[in-house]
Amino acid sequence: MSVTDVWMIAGGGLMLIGLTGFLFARHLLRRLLAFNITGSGALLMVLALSGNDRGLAPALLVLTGMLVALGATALGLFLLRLWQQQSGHTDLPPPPDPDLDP
Amino acid sequence: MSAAALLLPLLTLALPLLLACAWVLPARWHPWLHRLTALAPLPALLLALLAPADLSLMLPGVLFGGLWLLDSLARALLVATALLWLLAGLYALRYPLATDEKTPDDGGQPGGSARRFQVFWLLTLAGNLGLLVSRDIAGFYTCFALMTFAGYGLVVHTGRAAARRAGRIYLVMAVIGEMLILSGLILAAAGAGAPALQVLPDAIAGHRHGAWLAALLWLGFGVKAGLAGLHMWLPLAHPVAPTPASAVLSGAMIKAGLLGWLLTLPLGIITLPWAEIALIAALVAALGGALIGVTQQQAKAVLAYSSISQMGLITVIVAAGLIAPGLWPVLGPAALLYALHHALAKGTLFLGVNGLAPRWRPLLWLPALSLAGLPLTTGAAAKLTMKAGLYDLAFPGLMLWLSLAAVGTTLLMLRFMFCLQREAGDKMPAGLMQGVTMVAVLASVTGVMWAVPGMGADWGARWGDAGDLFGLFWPVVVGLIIGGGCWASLRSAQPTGVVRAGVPAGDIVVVIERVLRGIGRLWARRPGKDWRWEKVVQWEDDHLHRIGDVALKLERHLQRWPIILFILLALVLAGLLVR
Amino acid sequence: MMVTGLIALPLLAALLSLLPRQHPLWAPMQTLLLVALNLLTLALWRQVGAQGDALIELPLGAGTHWLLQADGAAMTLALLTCWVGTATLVHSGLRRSPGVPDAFWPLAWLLLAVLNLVWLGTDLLTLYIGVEVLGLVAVAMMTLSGKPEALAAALRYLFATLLGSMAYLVGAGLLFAEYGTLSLPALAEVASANAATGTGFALMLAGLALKAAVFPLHGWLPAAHANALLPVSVLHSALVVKASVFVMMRHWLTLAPPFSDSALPLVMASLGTLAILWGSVLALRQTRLKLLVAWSTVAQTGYLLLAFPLLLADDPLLRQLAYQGLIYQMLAHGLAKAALFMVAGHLITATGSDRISQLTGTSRHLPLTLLTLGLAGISLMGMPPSAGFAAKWLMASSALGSGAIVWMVVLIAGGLLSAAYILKLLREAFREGPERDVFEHPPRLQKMSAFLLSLLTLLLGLSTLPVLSLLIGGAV
Amino acid sequence: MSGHWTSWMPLLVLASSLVTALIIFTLPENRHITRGLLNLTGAVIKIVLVVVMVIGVERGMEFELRYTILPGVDFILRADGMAMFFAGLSSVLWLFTTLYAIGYLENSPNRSRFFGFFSLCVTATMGIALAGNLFTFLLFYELLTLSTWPLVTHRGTEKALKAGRTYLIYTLTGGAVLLGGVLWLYGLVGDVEFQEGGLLRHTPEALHGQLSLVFAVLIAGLAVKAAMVPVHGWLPVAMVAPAPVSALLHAVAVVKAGAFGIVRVVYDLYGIEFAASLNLLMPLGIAAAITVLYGSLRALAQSELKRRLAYSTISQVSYIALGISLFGPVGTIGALVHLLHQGFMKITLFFCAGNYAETLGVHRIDELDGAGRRMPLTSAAFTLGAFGMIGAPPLAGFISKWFLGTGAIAAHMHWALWVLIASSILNACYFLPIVHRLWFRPQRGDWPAEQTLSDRFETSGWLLWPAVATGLCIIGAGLFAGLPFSPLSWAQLVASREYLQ
Repeated sequence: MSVTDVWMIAGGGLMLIGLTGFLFARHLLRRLLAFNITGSGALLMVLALSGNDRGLAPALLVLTGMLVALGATALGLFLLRLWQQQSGHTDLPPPPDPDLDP
Repeated sequence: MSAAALLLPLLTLALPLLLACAWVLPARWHPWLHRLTALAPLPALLLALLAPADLSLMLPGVLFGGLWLLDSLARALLVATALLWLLAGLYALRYPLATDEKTPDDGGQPGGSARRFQVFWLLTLAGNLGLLVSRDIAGFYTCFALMTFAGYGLVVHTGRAAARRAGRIYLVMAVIGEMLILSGLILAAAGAGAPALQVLPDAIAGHRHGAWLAALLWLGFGVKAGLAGLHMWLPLAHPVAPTPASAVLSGAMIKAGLLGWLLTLPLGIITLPWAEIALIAALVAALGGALIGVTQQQAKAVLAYSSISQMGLITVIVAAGLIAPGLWPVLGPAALLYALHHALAKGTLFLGVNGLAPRWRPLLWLPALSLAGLPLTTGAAAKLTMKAGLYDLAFPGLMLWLSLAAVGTTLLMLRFMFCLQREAGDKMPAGLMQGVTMVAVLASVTGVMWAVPGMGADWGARWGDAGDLFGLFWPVVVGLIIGGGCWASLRSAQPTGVVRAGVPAGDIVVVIERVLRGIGRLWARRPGKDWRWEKVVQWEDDHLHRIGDVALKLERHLQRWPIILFILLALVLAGLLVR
Repeated sequence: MMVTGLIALPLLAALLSLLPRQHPLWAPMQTLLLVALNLLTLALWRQVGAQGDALIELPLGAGTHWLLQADGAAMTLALLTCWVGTATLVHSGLRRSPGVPDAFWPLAWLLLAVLNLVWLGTDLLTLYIGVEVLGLVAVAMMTLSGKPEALAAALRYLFATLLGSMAYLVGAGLLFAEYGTLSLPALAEVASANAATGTGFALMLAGLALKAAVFPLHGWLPAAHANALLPVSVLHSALVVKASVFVMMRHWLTLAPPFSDSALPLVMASLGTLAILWGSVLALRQTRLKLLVAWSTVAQTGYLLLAFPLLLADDPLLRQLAYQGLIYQMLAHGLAKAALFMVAGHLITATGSDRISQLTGTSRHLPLTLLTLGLAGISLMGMPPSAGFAAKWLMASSALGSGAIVWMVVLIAGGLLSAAYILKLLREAFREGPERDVFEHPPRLQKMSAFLLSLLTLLLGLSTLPVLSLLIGGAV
Repeated sequence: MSGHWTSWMPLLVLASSLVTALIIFTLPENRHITRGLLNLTGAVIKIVLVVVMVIGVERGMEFELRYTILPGVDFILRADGMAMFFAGLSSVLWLFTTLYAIGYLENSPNRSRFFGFFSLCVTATMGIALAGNLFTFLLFYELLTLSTWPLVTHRGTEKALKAGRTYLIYTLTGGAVLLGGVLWLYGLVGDVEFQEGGLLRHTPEALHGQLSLVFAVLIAGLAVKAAMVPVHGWLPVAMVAPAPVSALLHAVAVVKAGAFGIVRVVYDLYGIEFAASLNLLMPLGIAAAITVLYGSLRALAQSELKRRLAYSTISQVSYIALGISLFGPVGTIGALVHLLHQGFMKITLFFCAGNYAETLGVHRIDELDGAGRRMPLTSAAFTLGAFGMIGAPPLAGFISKWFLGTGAIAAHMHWALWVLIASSILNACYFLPIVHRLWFRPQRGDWPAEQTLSDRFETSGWLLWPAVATGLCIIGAGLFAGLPFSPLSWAQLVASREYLQ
């Protein structure tokens, strides 16, 4: 099993863990963390897939991926705290019922 | 196209219509308008009498190309019709028309105002005179329809329940008649090129369904001419209409049907297969009219049935013309003469119903017996020419039937005088009405001579052989004997008379009404009563609501599991593409 | 050079908008920037029309390079972005307006810049950046209204968009691994139907579908639009949702041909049909104005998906017709939806309540607003002579040409369904209820901006050639 | 677009009412005089332009405006004989309806909105008349639906809104079906223009099967507006609209648009010979006959005056479709001339119905007793209209029934004549009782909601004189049918061009 396969499996495993956490976590912070895990798993997967000496492109791709994940987490945390202050809950309420036409 | 020809449509059609519009003027003009209305037919009469040669006028702009013609046929009919309308108009001057104050007791409505009567009178006059002279299909049909629909106004004038029923039946039969005529004219005109009427007979003769077309026109005009089976409106309309109206209705308007036949049917061109049946039906009308007429209570009803019987005879002549085209040159003038004679005589009798003082009432015997065909009267002359024409028609026992019809007519006349005696009592009509009736009596006896040009010249020759005279004489005598006997027995019983039953006026229409009412009740209870086409494509709100509710329930689930749906979609797409 | 200007100018404007609102130069500066943006977009649009596509390449080493391509479709949508952006910014008032927080302007300009990036991007990296940043900016704008429901909706949208871009990233990685290039034109030549391409393409499609609120994944959209600020929901429904669909189209054109015989086109079209039916039925049942308009967006996105299978027709003319129809539908829907949302906002301010049943009597006192609603509605319904009809005509004739009668019938029947909910609004407005004459009229400038947008749909309906001439040979 | 003035004329005709519409929309509610003036000047300008174009067409001039609106599809406005025929009818009757509407809506709310959409409606009708190809026709056909909906729901009551909803369901679906047909046709043969004698006969044999199906779809789409059974449901329901609107819908705009559409498709798109060779005319004739009889039968059962007139319209409009299906110049003349005559007759009847409703508050037929005495002129006009409908000579109705009848014989479709005769009898059955009540029944108690709208006449001049004028037109069109510029001779001119010499 070559090095890329190992990284592939690691990336895939990380993504799976992240996804399951994403699905079942109710607490918003937990969901955000789960998202970070899946993100890094995906980046790992991309690097593994592209192998080496493939030029600058994969690196750039992963770099932007990381930047975006960073921005997203920051925004998420900010909103999460705002939500916690305003509604006092740490998890999202079930989506509002599309109200019935009387 | 001389200037005089322009007078044709003007005097016959336009003048009365203008006068009808004039009635919109305020009340202070009404007395003058009343007099003018009475004299409205005078110009047409003078035109018919004094016009030099045959006048004809073409106006391409009007309808499909207007065509007016004053030939000998039109001239004769115009004279009689105009004369009758003139007499009835003068008679109406004094006739008590205004009936709208009191509501009649038998559940009717108050009748129309005198003004409304005059307007309808003028419209009907315009229609009647117009159709005599107009010779293009659309023009003739226009005047015919105008006369028919305006006639309704005269029939329902009194507003009584009987009048409204008579009006309703008149209108229903008139519409059916109009539609038959329209379809006949369309079918015939489709083949013919020009819009003129005289083209029709040849078109029908040449048409492969010519017999059917002729039948349509025969029945269509037959409604107006009182054919057997289509006569029901006649005995109902005449008694209820005001006397001048019924005089004109019975005298002049019925003849329009005859004119229709003369102008459109292929008389003298081909024989029609159903002509024999028509002849038999005509005889049935002649005899049946007399039989039922005798049992009537009202004088005018008797006269109405007499009209049916007399028109039956005229129909016999026309039917004979259809059976043996060769005879038509002789039968044509006979039919015309008979029609003129009947117009004047019947008109006079109607006017005489309440136009003569008791003293002068016997004068009515003159037109009555002339109708019956007493020798030396115009009636006799008409009957002679008819019989001369019909002699060599191969129809078994035709002469016998005609004589029986003459007996019937005589009985009718007796019944009429009896009923008149009982009804009129000693009412003293206004002077003018008496004068007019006198003139009418004179005209009915002598009028025919100068009506038909060249008629007077060989008048003497008419009476030549005694055989014919006797042929005319015995039916009258037999009729008088039987009638006198019945009169005497009736007089000896109570004055009210035991014979109250009798056949209701309009005979078979009573049956038809009951049948129609039954069908109406059945129709009201038909199964698919409230099914409507509109429901087929009608969106019901609840369908949409139910779909909406289901969607809303599903939507709640969709919004709760976005992530799982996303993974599901990714897997589905991948599954599709990886294969 | 001008192409990069399309992105640089809005970025510059975003920076400048950070200045405090009270600054006297603030309003003229904004107007100047708006005018500049309009002029630049028009100039570039004419240049592309005249000389054809403008291409900019930045080599990234090892044969891959960063591509920006200004072709007909990109310019048309840049035009749409410019018009709707200008109308929204003008609508939210260049001077002091209490309803809109100061943070709106910089975010709005940033949104416009990113949108232009997405239109122009033709390689996976640019598109990834564009789509991702777009999502984040949109989430940030949604929180501006400060209502708790808006916050909850924003969070839900954040998770959705992050998940989507994650899938897109993995997809891009797979494709790069397979073909070693990121640029779409290069991929188009080498793409072949194998497992890696299939999974990569599927992941990308699914990710973008989630961001574009395509039928089963549309859960987050209604709540997001209903609770966001009016200008935010205008920009989002008119432009942001379309960006994802536009990127889907870009990928579809490059990667779908090898898979044209698979069931993919059928699935996409049926998703579109379901979106139309579902969105319309639910829009009919809404009692609140903004929700109705939001659901209408879900429905109208279905139309765009319907055109995807038509892009794979074998006759190049039919493909071009479908391509023109798709782009024109985006243009028409963008304008009409923006106008509709603005009108919805005006009606809410006028009647004081969000409920549709409160619209009684508005037709008498707000004639211009109702006329705008009518014109926008005509375009959404696809009735002649609107731009919506022209788009429907192009797509339907392409569907008819390639024998796909079912999709043609869905296109036409869809118009009827959208007519149902549009006319539900108009019907309430025409109702003569108890005398109510106190309507708080929105400022004239706002009414005019909405009216101009709906008038554009009418003008674009009457003369389609100028725009369509750019799209000749698009999908061939 | 050629710069020559003749190519701008069709646009000017449309603009004359479009501009009025836009100005009126912006007019505040209380500017009654300016609004009235604007309306009337718009209508008069339109008539003048139409007359100029009629004379121009008579001399063979070409009025055409053309530009490509979509790739491969042109927007064409052309004034040929058929177009001027319908445009003439619309513009003349529109002037009367405008006068009537000004009087009818004397002090009711929302008049700016009403007259705005009113003028939009006439723009759409003019567009339909002048359309040079099927696409332009479809464009104005849909515009007509949208501009008439606000007129139907003008009153804003629950009933009006429900009627508007039903109206839209029918007409929008019809429009969608027509769009499907047009698309299919354009898919088959591309952009085919309306050409006297029709151009589709040059298409290859293989397409004829599909062309017959396309014909069925097109006619189905048009049948909704022409109110043929079973898609006629919207017409009686739309009776809840104010009188000028129901006069407008039934006599001039919507119903005639459908019938005119069928005329265009059969004569100028397919060509009568080609349609006959594909034997498409027999089914059209049968469908029309069914509608003629069904409309008359349902009219018998109506107790409300306007609903009875609505059903009578359903049957009368299908005369036109019946006339079209009679292959032969005479049948065509009958169809075209009935297109005009039915316009005059029906608009008179609706004006009178509106007068009775407005002046006496009478809506039901049994409340009409004695109305002849109270409102003689209106009742006279109604009687003229009624007898015209029955086909009594010398009125306009007789002329068209005569030509339809002879056309039926010439086309060897005798059953069509009997359908006409039966329908005339049914017309008599449901019109004569009304006329009887007007003239021969005394007034029962006082009127439901009597208003004295004018001191000298029975009702306000605005309401009375349009009704009387159109009534006189009925006599004029009938009596003087032979004159050169009468509807009949114009129909003969147009019909003669449809048949290939």
